[in-house]
Amino acid sequence: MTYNPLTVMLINMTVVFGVLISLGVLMELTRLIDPTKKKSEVTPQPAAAPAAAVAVAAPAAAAADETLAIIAAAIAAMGYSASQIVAVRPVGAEVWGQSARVEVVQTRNQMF
Amino acid sequence: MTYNPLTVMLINMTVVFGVLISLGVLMELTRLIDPTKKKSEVTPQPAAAPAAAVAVAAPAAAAADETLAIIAAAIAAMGYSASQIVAVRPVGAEVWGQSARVEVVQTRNQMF
Amino acid sequence: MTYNPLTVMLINMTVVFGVLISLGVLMELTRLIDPTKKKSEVTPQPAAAPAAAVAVAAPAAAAADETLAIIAAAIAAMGYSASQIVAVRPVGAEVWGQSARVEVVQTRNQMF
Amino acid sequence: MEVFSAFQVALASVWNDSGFTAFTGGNLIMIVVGIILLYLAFGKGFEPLLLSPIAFGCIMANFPKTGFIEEHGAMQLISFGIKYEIFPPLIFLGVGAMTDFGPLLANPKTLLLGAAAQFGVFVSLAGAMMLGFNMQEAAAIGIIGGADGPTAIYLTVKLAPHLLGAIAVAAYSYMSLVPLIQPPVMQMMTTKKEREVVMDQLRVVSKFEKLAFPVISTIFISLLLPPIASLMGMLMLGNLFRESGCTDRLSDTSQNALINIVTIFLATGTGLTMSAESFLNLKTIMIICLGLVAFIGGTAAGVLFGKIMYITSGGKVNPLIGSAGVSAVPMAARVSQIVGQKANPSNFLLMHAMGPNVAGVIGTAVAAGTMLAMLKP
Amino acid sequence: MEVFSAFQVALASVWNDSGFTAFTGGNLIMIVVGIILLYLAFGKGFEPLLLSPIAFGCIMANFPKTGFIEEHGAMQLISFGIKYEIFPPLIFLGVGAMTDFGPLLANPKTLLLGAAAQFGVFVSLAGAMMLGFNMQEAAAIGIIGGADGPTAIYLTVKLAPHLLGAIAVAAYSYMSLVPLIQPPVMQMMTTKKEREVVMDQLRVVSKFEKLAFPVISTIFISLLLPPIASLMGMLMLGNLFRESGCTDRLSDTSQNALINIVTIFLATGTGLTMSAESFLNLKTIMIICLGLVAFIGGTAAGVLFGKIMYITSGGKVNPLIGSAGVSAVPMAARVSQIVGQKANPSNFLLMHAMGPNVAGVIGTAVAAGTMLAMLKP
Amino acid sequence: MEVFSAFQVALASVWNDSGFTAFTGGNLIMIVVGIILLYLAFGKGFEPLLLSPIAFGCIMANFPKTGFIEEHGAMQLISFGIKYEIFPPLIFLGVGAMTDFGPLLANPKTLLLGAAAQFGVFVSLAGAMMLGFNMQEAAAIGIIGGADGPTAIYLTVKLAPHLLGAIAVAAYSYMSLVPLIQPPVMQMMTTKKEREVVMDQLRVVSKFEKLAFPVISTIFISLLLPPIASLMGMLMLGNLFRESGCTDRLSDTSQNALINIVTIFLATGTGLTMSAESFLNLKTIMIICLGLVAFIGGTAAGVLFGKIMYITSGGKVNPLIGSAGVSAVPMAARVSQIVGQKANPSNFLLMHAMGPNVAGVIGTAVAAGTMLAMLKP
Ligand code: NA
Ligand code: NA
Ligand code: NA
Repeated sequence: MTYNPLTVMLINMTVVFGVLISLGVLMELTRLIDPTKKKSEVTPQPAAAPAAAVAVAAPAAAAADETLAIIAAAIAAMGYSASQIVAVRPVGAEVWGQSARVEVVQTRNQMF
Repeated sequence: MTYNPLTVMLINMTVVFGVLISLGVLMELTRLIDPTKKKSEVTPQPAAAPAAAVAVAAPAAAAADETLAIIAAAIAAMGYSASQIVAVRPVGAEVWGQSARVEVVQTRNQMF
Repeated sequence: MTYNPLTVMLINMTVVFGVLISLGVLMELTRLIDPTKKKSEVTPQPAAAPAAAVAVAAPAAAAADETLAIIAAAIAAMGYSASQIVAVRPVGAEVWGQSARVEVVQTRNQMF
Repeated sequence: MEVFSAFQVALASVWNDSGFTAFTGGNLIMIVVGIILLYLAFGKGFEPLLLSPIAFGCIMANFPKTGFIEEHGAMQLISFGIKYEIFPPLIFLGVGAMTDFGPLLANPKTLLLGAAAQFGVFVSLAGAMMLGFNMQEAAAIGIIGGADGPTAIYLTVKLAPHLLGAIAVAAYSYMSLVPLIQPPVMQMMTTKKEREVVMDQLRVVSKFEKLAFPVISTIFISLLLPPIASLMGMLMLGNLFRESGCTDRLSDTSQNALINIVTIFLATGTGLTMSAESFLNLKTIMIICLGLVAFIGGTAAGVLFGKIMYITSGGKVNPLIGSAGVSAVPMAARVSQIVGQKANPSNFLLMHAMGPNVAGVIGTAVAAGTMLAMLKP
Repeated sequence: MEVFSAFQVALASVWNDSGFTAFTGGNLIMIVVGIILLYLAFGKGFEPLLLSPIAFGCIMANFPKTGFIEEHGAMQLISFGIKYEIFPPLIFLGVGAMTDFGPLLANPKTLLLGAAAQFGVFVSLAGAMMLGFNMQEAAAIGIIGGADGPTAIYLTVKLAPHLLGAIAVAAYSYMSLVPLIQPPVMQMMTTKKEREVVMDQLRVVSKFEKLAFPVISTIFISLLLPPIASLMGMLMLGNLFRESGCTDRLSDTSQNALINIVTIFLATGTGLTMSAESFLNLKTIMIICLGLVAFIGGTAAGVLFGKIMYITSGGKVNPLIGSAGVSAVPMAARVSQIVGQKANPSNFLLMHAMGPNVAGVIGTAVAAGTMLAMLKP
Repeated sequence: MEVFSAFQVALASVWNDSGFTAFTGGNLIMIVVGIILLYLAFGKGFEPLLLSPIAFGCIMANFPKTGFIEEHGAMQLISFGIKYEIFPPLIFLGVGAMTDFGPLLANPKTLLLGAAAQFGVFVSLAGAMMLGFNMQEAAAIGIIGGADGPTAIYLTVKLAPHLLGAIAVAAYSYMSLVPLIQPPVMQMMTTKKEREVVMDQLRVVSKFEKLAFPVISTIFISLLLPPIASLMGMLMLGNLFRESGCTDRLSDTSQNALINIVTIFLATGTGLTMSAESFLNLKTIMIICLGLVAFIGGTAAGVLFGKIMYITSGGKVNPLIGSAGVSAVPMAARVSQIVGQKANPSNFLLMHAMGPNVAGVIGTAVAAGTMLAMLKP
């Protein structure tokens, strides 16, 4: 089928704007019904500083900041600058006791 | 083909027990003919303590224990607890001389 | 089709030597037209010593030698010998500013 | 004017070709089911690695007019992988590379517990036949009680592919519910004295034994039950990679990159079979219920056999390790550990429970092979 | 003597079967094109991950008598993966696992910028039709302006597979040229005052929002536009793996091993379509030019819409983030950051620009879906 | 009663369908062969990465009634990958990413040593023809002397697929025996004075040369010998990923996840071709013997050519590096190093030997291409 380019543009831009605006509405609705909402409204995100940008991307990492700083310092002491660290990934807290954990270290620890 | 559920259960449980008991017998035979046997009988494995559980899972690591402790201590000094270490993997001892080793570090080191 | 084994050998050894000699000629031509030539002729590579062999395999790593030594020393201090280090890979220098870098660490950093 | 009318025509055609015009109530319900499964996976931690792609596949399967199955593309390829049973043996390759058979080799008697726990499979098989499922369907439903995802999917695709979605969801859900389902059964069936038994230290297992076992068991089981030769072979090949000490790079890849890629495809593809027609019926509810029966039955049979071993061993075997025979590695073994430690804080059953735990994997595969030998069309 | 004559005959037959006897001037030019593309990839840093295998595939496609397409083998398998569109959804799985929709969720208004920047697609589509391309070809050419490799390849294979090489090369080349193409347009269309605007901090986005968004958007968009259901589904499944917090191993594999393997195959396979016959013609030059028009048009439309938002928001929105709406994630967002920081050194637009940036990915997929719904044969 | 008789019937049917009822003496012998190969792989360190899955595949191939080849499934898919030659080029992609051509570029004369060592290929080819093998079979047997697994498998599948098992086993076994086979030949053919030669330092190779070489050699060799274009192309594409400095993630994946996955499939699939019928015959014994002849011949020819270069260079070339021309990268180069250091403890030949070593990979591929051009049906 062949259309007039203008028609194609009109239809497409209509659909694209329509879909993306609808997505925006759905986002706002999601936010409204968010059962975990109250907590996240407390601290606005400081996006004006680079250090804060990290926080934007990984709010969950907030608690681990101090640890990270220590590790970064340790690595820096070895001759690398902090910007060369790609990732430091702590293992998630385990709900299982110490006895379980020692085993997890050595053998299968996930069901498939 | 359709069977009586009871028949299916009887046959299956018979086969399952039969196979697993046979496997047990084969295990015992394996142990009997094990040419490396004497060595492994000397030290029974202490499974009653968590630290020992590690040893159960990785008897080969026994010799490396001290090294591991040192590494764990070093990492702990950086702000992580020992339980957050997922794995420390030493590279196997190389039979090649130092001159070969330096090359191995940088280029292809396995035949395919 | 069937050939005399001697014929096959002659043809094949001719082709193999022909192709590999041609490759050698192409290599020399490449070297002649190499626009980056002058720089690489300055320092001949010392291949007679093991330490130098590393340099042969990774001339790019030359600048990082000191860093490597420091890291190796740090790891050695943890109970491992230098020969057990498999690889130390520095992250390439980023042309983007610090603000970009902090983001790169946490989220998508490559176009696909 | 002309532009405007063309605009209307074209916009109408986009709408007519959209999924909304063919969307059914069944699709809606299934999408809600998918969202609930996602919630269980992420919010409740039900086997998220498998249940989340299954749930997402379920949602996608209920978009009309996508042509996922009929048209060439990534989704069709994934569906072929399900239909032609490419994935379960590859998952087992990785599982083998993750599995330590040492505790089983140290105490081969625990094989019996892994056999006993298969009883649950046949309880729900019988139940399924009574509820009107045919023989093949009943076998596939029963295997939920084996608590082994890849084996369940392998058997179901061969015997009753139309039930794949329900059976996979039930299997993985109950596997993640093991810490809730098992403890009450275990408490009910054991005395405090039994639960407090501290077991002897496990002997050291030599490398020879660890290498011989995968080879011998593959040969024996594959010869006896050819239908599961690819499952057993891959499981044990992966285990050889793990134990050899000189194939670490193959072991690493088997239990990481490869199993992860295959898991994404297997689970998404399983979800893609969950169309409204095949899932939304009474059978699904029955399957969910029968799966629970199977888990409880298997746990009970395992513990019961543990009690027998407690008696015959003169009180040296803690019956709590019997429940680990249902597999669900390593969760069921951890449950034995936890329940045992609650009765006696200095009790470390984990390694002892790993024996029946991995024996259960083999036991379920053997049960699947036997049923395939009997029932394969 | 006999040996010597047989030697001559056999050597002649090796020569006759060689590619040299069928080598055309077109092959030579294409090999030079491949070498130039390699130079751009490695020497100039033009998207080396994609352009280098495309370039190498282009070189290989112009060796005569290799039988890459006709004979069984790895190359044929890769070509099937292109022809049957296996690869783009799998790339999107990894892209989803790499994408943080947080900045978009924090400021949903930036969705509009991602929509506006699709304007470039239709500018070049119109241009292509005026230059004599048919409707399907024009749509595929237009999508270059979407600055999304996998979407462009997906659409082109469906609508105009003979143009795949030219369109892929144009798309990835201009994506890597974003730091050169965009800044002049951005400077020209904005005042210094506008460029200096420092935007408000982004609000924190809850995990619930981050998990709900991929599910909701997949459902909505896939229902409306079934032709792109596999692209959107995989993108959002990857994003769920990323955000769930309990599927890290699937996220890791999606964004590393899997996307790398698929990228090698996709890009090499795309290069393998670049035979002299299909690439060396006036159309290719037109496509290259139209691609540039598309990028400039998209950038301009994005900035223009940014200016509208600057006004309607009372000067709170920096129009520079509009250019990021063309996607080319994350490069275009970095360009917004750089240009903004040049006007005001304390200006950090990066996170604000990530919103329209990722919205552009969705916008382009929607545009592709709409064109497929309208034009699919 | 009825239950009991049904029980007997069903149990008998399980037994009748088992592999035991069709098990032959040939199967038994092959399983023992597989176990011996496993012992060589794990106990003696014979190329465990390849020989262990080959051995396990060999064991599995001799289970009756598994339907691995006839029925859909993972095993059939792996067998297709062997039959359609999907795997060798992908292995070469990873090998290229692991290979440093620098030492060869620094001293292109060592290309001659890589050419000379191919002589062994034709010694055993001639021997095979005398022993009654046909032309195609003889070529496949000869290529064992190339000491390059993927090339040997590629050629054998094209010319004599029924010999695949024996040839692959011989190739990988002798490759791992290089440290035993080569030193006596090297000692016998050289004087102490020759072995003591310390070679000059290698010059620095520029990045331009390292990037130009893979492109130029691919173009030249693929044009001359189209049958090996996919091998050379993939080898050199992998090498470009390695050397570019900006495609590390593709290089990493090529030489880790991808090559490991493909190695598992290639080696297991090669083992699966080792049925009793195709392996248990006199031909296999002949192949094993001819392979040893090929290795010794290649080593001798390489050292002999090294001696020629020793003379023509006025004593500057140590002839020991000639033996590395058989490839078996990097083992043969290490052997040159070891033997050289034994004669003169301050002698470091390793990097000098890497030149002929990697040249041997190209030389074997060229020999394979020539034979394919001459002999392909
Ligand atoms: Na089980
Ligand atoms: Na876009
Ligand atoms: Na070779």
